[in-house]
Amino acid sequence: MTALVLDIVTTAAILFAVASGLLIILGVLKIVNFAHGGFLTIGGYSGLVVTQLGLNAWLAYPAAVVAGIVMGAVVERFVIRPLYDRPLDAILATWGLGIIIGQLITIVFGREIQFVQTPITGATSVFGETYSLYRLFLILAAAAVAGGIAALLNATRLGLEARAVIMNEPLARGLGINSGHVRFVTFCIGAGLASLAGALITPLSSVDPNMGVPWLVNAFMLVLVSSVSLASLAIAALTLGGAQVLVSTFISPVIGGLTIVVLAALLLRIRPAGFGHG
Amino acid sequence: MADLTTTPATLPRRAFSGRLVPAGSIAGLCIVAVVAGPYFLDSYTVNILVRSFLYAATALTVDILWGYAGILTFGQAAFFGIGAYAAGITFTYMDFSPQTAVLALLAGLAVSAVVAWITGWISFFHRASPLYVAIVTLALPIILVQVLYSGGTFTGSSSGLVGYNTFDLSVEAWFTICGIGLVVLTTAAWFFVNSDFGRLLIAIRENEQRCTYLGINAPRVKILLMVVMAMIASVAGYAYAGYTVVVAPEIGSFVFGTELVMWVALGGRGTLIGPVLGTIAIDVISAYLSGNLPYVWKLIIGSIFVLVIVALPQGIVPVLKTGLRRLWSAATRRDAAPCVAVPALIEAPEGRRAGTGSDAPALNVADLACSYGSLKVLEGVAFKALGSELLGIIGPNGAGKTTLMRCLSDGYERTGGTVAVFGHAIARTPPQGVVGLGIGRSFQTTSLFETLTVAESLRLARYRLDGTRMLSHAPTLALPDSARRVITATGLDRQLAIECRHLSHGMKRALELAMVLALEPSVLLLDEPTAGLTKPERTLIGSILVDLVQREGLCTLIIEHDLDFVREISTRIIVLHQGKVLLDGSVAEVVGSELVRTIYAGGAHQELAP
Amino acid sequence: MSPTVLDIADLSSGYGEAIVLRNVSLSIRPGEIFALLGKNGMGKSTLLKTVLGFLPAKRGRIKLFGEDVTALPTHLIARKAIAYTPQEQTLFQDLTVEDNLRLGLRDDRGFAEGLARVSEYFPIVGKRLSQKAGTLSGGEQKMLIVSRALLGSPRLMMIDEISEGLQPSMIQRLTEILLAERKRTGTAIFVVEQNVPFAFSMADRYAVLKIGEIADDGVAGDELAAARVQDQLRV
Amino acid sequence: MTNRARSNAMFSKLRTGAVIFALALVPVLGAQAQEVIKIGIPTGLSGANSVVAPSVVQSAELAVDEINAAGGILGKKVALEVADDGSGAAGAQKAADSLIFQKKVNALISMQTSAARNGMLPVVSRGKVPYIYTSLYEGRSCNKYLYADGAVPEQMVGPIVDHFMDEYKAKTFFLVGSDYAFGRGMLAFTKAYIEKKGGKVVGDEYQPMDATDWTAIISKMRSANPDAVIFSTAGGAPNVTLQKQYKAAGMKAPVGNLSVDEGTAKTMAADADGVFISASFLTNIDTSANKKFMSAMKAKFGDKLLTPNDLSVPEYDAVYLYKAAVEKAKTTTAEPVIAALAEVSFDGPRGKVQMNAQRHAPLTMYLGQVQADGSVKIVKSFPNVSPGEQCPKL
Repeated sequence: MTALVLDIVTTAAILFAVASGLLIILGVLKIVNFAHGGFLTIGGYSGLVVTQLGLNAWLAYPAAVVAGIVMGAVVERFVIRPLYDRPLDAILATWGLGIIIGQLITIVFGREIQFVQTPITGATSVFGETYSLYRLFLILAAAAVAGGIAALLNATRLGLEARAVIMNEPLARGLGINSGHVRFVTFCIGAGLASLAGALITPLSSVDPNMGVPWLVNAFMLVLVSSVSLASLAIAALTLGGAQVLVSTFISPVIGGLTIVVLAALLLRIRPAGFGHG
Repeated sequence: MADLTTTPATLPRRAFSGRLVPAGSIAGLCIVAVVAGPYFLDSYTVNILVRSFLYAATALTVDILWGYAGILTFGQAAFFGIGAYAAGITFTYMDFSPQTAVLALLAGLAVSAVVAWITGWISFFHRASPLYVAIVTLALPIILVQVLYSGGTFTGSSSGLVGYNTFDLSVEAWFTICGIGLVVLTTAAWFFVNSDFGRLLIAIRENEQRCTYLGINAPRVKILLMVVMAMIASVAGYAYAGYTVVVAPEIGSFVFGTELVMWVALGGRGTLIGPVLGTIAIDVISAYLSGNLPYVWKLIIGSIFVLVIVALPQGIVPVLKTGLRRLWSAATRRDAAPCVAVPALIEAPEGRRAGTGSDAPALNVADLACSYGSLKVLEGVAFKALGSELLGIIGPNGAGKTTLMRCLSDGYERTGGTVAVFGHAIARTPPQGVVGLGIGRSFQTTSLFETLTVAESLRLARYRLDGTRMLSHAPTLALPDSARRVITATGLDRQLAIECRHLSHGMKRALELAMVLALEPSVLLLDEPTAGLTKPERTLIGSILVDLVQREGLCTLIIEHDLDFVREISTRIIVLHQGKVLLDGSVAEVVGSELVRTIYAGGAHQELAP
Repeated sequence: MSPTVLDIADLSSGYGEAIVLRNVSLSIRPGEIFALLGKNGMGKSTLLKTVLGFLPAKRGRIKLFGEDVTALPTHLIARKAIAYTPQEQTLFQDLTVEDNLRLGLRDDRGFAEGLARVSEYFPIVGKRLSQKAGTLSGGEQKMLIVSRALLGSPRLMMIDEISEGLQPSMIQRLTEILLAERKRTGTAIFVVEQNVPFAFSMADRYAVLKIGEIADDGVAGDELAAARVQDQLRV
Repeated sequence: MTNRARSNAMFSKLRTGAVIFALALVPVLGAQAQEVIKIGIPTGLSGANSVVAPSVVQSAELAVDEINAAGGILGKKVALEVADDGSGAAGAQKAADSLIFQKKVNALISMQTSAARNGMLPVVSRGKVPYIYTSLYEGRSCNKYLYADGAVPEQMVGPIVDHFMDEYKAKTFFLVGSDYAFGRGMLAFTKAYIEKKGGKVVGDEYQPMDATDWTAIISKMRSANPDAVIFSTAGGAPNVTLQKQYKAAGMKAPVGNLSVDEGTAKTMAADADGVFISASFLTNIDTSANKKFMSAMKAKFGDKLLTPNDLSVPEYDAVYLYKAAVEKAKTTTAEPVIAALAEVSFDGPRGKVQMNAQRHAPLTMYLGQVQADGSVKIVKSFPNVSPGEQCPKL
């Protein structure tokens, strides 16, 4: 039972970390960033570079954030900016971008599956259950991501301007806020978060040039049902991620893989606002 | 009478019949090419092309859904997969025979039709966001693949099924069959999208909301289209399974679904030929190059794709086509687009108007309320309106005038109260149903179909009453007398072949009015029909309206800011203020009202000069 | 001589192909209160939106403090020491009163000083800082809007139909505050109104917009003008 | 950027693309120049098998170098054509199409996933080329053109299960596999074998080949609390992720892994510490043939050498077996070569290999245990284990 609860909480933490970057980009830019999978991959490979250079495994996380931000800046400038008025095309273009990122990584790192060192290894005992320490660490990491985003949004001028742009962009512009700049910074941060999430999940498995794609769809679904609210995202990750763990454990892991997608699609049909209020 | 005609900046669009012969001859040439192909091509290329043809057929269905009807779908891969697995499973467990071959085909068609219907039912509902269908169709292949995985040994899970017996055909025979199939399909698709029905699809893509207010059940049209396209994709998948003797989850996967969309985007969405050529070219080139430059090749495709989406959203083929056409007209010094015939306007049969002979008031509104969250836009609105009444609705900004129009024409809008049209309550009826009750509505901001011609727009308004043709154009266009009078009075009858976006603003307003009248409504809701018009144009529209109400006994509600205009044409005026009916009375009463004056001029606390 | 605050020359503008404003010219001098009057749908808000760059000018030119801003993006125009209060959706309903006020300044410096100043005009604003703006009453929301505009001590205020739906006493109070503020900072004020008495109670000059064109203009002081304009605006 | 500048930039990009196409076509057109014997290697350079595929290619390269240095086959040089099959059926079909019909290879010799092999077989039948499959696999894949020189369950399962029952007194087993032909086939045999020996299978679970999250299955294992567990996933990512997550979860039951090879074990090192594997090849085999092979590999690849393993060494053997068969048949024509393949043998690093048991080869099997540094210690050996009934009809 303890293990099941831990599985649910850690799975939700992972999903939350993975989806948060997508969420803030959708919130401010109103664009679904299908290159999110590519940014996750960049994060995974940042971890690989750190491993290959023989550096401290903890450095993978700042390295991933920096790599994501740099990549995000380039992408926003050349691909996203012309597509603000064409949200469906933006989905396609960012998907294409994901392919480009995957191929560039293949060219640089090869297409084989590689492994990244883990900063925390082993297991610990939680209420009498032996449980992976790294998965427990991910709960902390997700909480830190959530805290970081909340602090950024609520305690900084940029966060205030971003919230203003989310709520009413014309009015924000009328008050002298450069919404283009807000978008740019938000996209960079979103990309950095995605990349960080990629670095966080790789020690659980491995890196390969397409590692981000399987995460993309679940993250996308979670973000849609949370209607651009961080709290709703946490709820969505817990409930849908929890449902996934339950279905995987008690029915079949294969059907479990469907849980989030199916539940989210149905939820949106019944209640277009998802977990958000509206 | 003033004339709204302006000289159009561009020539009318080429007609269907004018393009029939070239289309036929191109199709013929293609058939010759696929029959002769195996004699000229090496066996590897022939081999690859069979697969490309099947992919191209599937891409074609994506193009019709996305390029024409505006439904961005990642789900056609799933239907391809369903068709393929129907064949794979049937042939593996029941062996191959002519009977099982037919059975597998029918099973694939049936399953994909049912799945498509369910998908459509989930995706297309009144007021669904266009992103939602993309989400559902994105989920579809993911679900299919997981279902295939969970099928264990029955579906072969990750390995798929292989080595079953199948059609005993040579590669060359497959080439010819698939090639001819593709040409026939493309030609049929060409007739389909250029038919009256094809125009309907484009109209739904461009302005679905307007379509529903023309009484067109857009969700149903889209579901039907999705079912048919799913069945076509399923046949392509079936042929794929028969040809390759392998079915694996990859062919029904999300990645294949996105590849189809990429091919369509690169070739040129909404061009049919673009996606077909694009798919074949990319698949064949990648078969040759992926061995030598595997990563670079995919990188090139990805980069071109992003570039095309950002810089050339219409795709590559249309760009080439424009270039070629320019060359052609430069060489021949002739314009490539000749002037063409338009449908003949004829009289529509009388007497189909709803509510004729009914004793109930044309419109009976009781205790109507509408709120968004805590914001009450309308509250306790009640009034009756009869035939031959021209009711002006006035009130300051934010009084709830347009919301009232919405609540009268869409059963989902109001949050309280009842609306009855000739005694029939509109309940929770979507706009297309309310049109059936006899309500016709025009919009505050011109709401037309940019790339449709005037004649096509009018035909669209007749879809509810007259139906449409699937593969051709009707030679005539039946319109009721009222619509014809608007058209002739404004000179629109001379511009039937002009695309709406080239019309002047005044002409657009006139066309909008003519379209609403073509619905043969009994109750007319007009939201600022003269906004942005010049004085002579206003006068013309006003006189037409008065004439209509008097001659045909229409019950007409009109929102206007220009009070002089309202005063001239109305028989009665309702004043809305802060969501409530402030005054309901004759023109004289309202105009003379002190209350109205203060609201309009603001200075409630001051004595005003007379 | 200091340059004209706002100088609009031969401006045409509209939505899509519909032209709403035709060849409008007007100018506002430093410290002047200028009233633009007209009924609904005559193009008043369109004019403000065009000045702010929300709508592209189809023809003509707009100068702010002597600088041509016709093609400038909105946020750069908005940063030129002007304060704009649109007619609709004027507040961030889900942000707190404090956040709404902060957004009236370009950065957080000077916020405390500005807050102290506007709290003198509207004590309630200072007391409700952590409340969501959307939960304020209609009148309180108007106070918040005006406070936000005053916070940055602008050189030009553009106010779109602030009097709509307000109690007469509140309108009175508002007039006094705007006049006091002009006295304090010398700001020019561009009021767009349907409420003629309110507009005339403080304006120096006026213009009337009818179907997108200036139908009348003049000095606001005289009684005859008020009556004439009132007549032009009535039913 | 102005519109014109943008479109110029675009065209220059398109032009670059066109140049790359043209350059890429040159080798394609120039392909059928010299008379050589071409061996096609469709293998999983991407996807699940990408962990081992490069070592397979290295084995083949050494064999071909040695053969060419010794004068080739029937006086002709041997050339390799490597293609990526994406570790799946559809990719394998494309790869086989290209190798057989475009590159016109004389034979296919390759280690692939079972999915890829099955996907390729119809193409092989149509293209009529000999196909030696060099992976250990679930067995019973039978086709006129197919031979296999890797181990099958009959050869692999016994050593591990017997060891667990004898040394760990294991009664209950939990089986985990990838849901495809190999995983299912291997574990079906294992289950039957365990039950025949009086043990009990307390759970068997499958996940799709590309799955990397094993959380739910590990928690099922935890509650079933078996004496021993046996894994049979697809090679590469699923294998490594399962092993890692099992270890990280603090599970203690001994692990037998039917799909991990020595090379992969090495990359996992500590995560695979203590895992038992069953193989027909381990680098520590103490024979002169193996020592010679190992030093030749080191000499040829130096630093770039990927650990030779049970999935790559059969490729080396198979190239030699093909050479012997062609020399015996005195032609590369498919029919006679296929007949000859059963009759020839090769004495290589795995000892003497002859595919004379219904298209499969009796093999010497080793039980190995992965050490903390990733090396594999040989625990026991089992000479000349028969593959049992595989393809009685052929």
